[in-house]
Amino acid sequence: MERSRDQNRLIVSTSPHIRSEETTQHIVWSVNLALLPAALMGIYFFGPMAAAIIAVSITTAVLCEYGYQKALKKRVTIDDGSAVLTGLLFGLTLPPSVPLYIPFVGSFVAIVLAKQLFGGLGFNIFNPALIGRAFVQISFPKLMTVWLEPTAAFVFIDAKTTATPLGILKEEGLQKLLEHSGTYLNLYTNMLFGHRPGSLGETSVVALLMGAAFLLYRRYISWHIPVSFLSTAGLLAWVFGGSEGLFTGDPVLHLLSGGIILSAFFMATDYVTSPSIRKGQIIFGIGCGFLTMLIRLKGGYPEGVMFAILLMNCFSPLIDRSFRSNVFGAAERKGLLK
Amino acid sequence: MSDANQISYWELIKNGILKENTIFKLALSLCPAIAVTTSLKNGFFMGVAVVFVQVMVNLTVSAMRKFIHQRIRLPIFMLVISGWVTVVNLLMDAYVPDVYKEVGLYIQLIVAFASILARAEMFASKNRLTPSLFDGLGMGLGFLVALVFISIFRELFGKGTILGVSIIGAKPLLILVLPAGGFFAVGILMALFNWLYARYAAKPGAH
Amino acid sequence: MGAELIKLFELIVSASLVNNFVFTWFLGLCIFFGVSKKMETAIGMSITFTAVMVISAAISWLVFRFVMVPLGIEFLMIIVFIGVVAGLVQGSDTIMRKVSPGLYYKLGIYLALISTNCIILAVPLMNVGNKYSFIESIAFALGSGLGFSLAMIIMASIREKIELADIPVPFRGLPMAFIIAGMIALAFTGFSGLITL
Amino acid sequence: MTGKDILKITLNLAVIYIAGGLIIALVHAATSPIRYHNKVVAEELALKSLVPDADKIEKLGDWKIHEKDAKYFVAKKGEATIGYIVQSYGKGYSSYINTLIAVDRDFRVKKVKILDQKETPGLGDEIEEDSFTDLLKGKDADHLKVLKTETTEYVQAITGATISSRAVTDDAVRNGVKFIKATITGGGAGHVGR
Repeated sequence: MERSRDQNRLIVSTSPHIRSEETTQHIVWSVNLALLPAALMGIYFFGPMAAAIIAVSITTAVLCEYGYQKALKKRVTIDDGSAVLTGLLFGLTLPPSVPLYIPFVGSFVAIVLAKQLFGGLGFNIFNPALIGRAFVQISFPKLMTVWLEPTAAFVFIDAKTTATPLGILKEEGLQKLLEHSGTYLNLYTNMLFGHRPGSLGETSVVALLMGAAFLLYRRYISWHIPVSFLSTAGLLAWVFGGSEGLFTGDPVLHLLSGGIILSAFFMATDYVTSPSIRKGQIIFGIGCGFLTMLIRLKGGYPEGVMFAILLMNCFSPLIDRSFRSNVFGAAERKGLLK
Repeated sequence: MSDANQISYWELIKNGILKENTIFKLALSLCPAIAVTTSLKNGFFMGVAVVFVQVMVNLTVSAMRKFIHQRIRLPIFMLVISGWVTVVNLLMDAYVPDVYKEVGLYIQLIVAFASILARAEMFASKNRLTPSLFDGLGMGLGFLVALVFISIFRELFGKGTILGVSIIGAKPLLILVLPAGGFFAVGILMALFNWLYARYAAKPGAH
Repeated sequence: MGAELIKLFELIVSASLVNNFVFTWFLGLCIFFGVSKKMETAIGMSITFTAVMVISAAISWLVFRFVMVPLGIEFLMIIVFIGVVAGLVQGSDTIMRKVSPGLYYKLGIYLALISTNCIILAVPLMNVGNKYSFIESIAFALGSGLGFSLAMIIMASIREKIELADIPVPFRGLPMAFIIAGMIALAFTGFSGLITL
Repeated sequence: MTGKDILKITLNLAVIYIAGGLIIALVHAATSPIRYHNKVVAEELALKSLVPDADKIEKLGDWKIHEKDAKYFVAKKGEATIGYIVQSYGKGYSSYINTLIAVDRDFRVKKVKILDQKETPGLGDEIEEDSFTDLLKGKDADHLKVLKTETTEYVQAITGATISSRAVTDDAVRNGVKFIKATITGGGAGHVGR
């Protein structure tokens, strides 16, 4: 149990390229800050319940991390901001109408099962927030498919329930979606600013892009994963996403809808659960984009981003491994020829 | 193991349930541990089928231990096992058709349980009838107990019921009766077993 | 013809991803957990497994269709199929040792593990249950084998990565492997609904 | 290997095969009527539960939908035909949904029973529940249509499970009802299944 922590730190050579404790802490808090505009927009559109969901989610995450580390007599690391980030990210992926035990259960699973059991920050294989999200998605499928019409007022209102743009696109087609918002221009502007039903932190593309630009500018995240992710998804949406044959899809619509922007910049770029080598990151991004569109266009779920990133998380150690040892499986081949 | 005469029958059973628990300690025969444990009823009948096969195989092998030629011992064991599995398969299909409909495939796959072949080879082929009976019973019960624990956990927290009777009145965590939750449940219960075992059973003097 | 090919392709994708043997059928778990500690063994096992699965599915199908059905002894399929698998393993063991000692040296140890593995036996049983044709049976076996290989390789790469992680003592080893498998299964849920068979 | 060994091995195998064969044959013989009975009884019960007031249900023939084999039956009370039962499949989210549909003599749905489905647990699998299948009661082929809005004239979709609702209503049940209507009234085998 009491394996020396310094020894462990030396071994963490794969994913988190942590130069010193301070910089990690700094980066994580900056990511939290970068998510703030999107969170505020979510609260603006979906009312104070959204704030309550985010608050419960963050509090649970921090308390779980604290409790776990106390119980196992480890050093408490809640000040590094990673628990806050997990809670915040998880909260932002929830529909704005969920009862408050859902952020509680999800944050608990994210921190305890997906992060701390693996040995804490730096060792987890899967993005904790997404594991939490997938866990509640499958446990409470009914509650997780209720979406609210945005009210845009910071007030308590019994908002109407409705379907998300992706849901409408999947079940009824583009025509129906246009009927909802009138013109293309209206549709795009609404989607851009976040005036659409969806998870509470994913709707406002503008706010998310502001945060992402800040992180890119400070070089806290690199462009490789988001760019390869989004361009693959856009390309596939254009080629296969249309109802009138190949090359009739609407890539812009697909990129603006669902949680793809939030995920591409803030989740797929997670240092710990994505490959550490540039080439690997590009493959990771392409994989995410491909799987997202595969699930959106052909799969059972309207939105595929969450599963796509989790699936690529599975492959991330494999990608890293294959770039590290030049030719993958070289050892085997030598053995076979003997 | 061959000095089984000195071991009491109770010890043999305890060995199967705790020290060499097929699922939690030896980590064998894991497939049904997840596949059929979505409800207590399925888990229980699967366990019973395994107890039956393990006991009958042990008895058959023990009875024939002096008669079987060493060279073809393993194929003979396999034949004996698959024979008894066929029997239990037919019986379950006839008498508990609703369970069989859901767990039938896994009943048939008892044939491939390494643990059954292992007990036949390691114990029954070297011991007299009665110890073999109790060894089979212990190993089978260990499997049954593990399955019952896992299925109670999953049915109660996944469906809110026990044996189909509503206890909680809601479906608390649907994931537990789904594939992913099955892995989580077994992993957590296994860790719990390890923890309790290390704390109580493994201490010197506890025996 | 095109529709036939698409059906076969769907069968392979379904057996390998949507209804992955490990993550939705829970078959082959002993091997999956036992052999996925090192990448090299995982790869060796995957190759051997897929090959044996396809061949045994083909032989079992022929035996079932042309021997057991005419004789009306379908209820003996467990005994017959395990015989087919055991015979095949024994046969390939002997042939491999003679023809390619190098390959035998590399893969031979896995062969011994195969005859008592449920996944090999499950494929012919499921082929019978689903009334697949000969070609479909082979496609199903191939898809299953590929899915199993994928699962093994992913698992091995993850386990190598967390080898030195500070995991709580009761969870070390197998329990943690189960938790990871659960998370992979969670990710694989995303494939559900991809193909309706 | 000596001759004695060979003799022993042969003897081993002979004993095992004879004893094993005997036991399995006995069990097979003893259980096969029960197993057969179980299957027949299960099917009869399912049919019976659909038209409880019928005292005789006879198979009329087979048909195909989604390349799957399905059957259809006539339900009689005494000599009078009181309705029909048709088995049908609908293409759902992740499975073909196997349904039994009972219709009256005007080909309106009396009752629908889902025999087998693998839809999303907790969401699509609600099609199995009475709260959904009851919505189909009394509808004819023209009104077997899923709407997402509130409706009693048509069938209201299960929240979050429109595809599964449609697979049952618009695909399995509607095609089944159309087929049985065409077959009975047209006399021939109207083929509406895709």
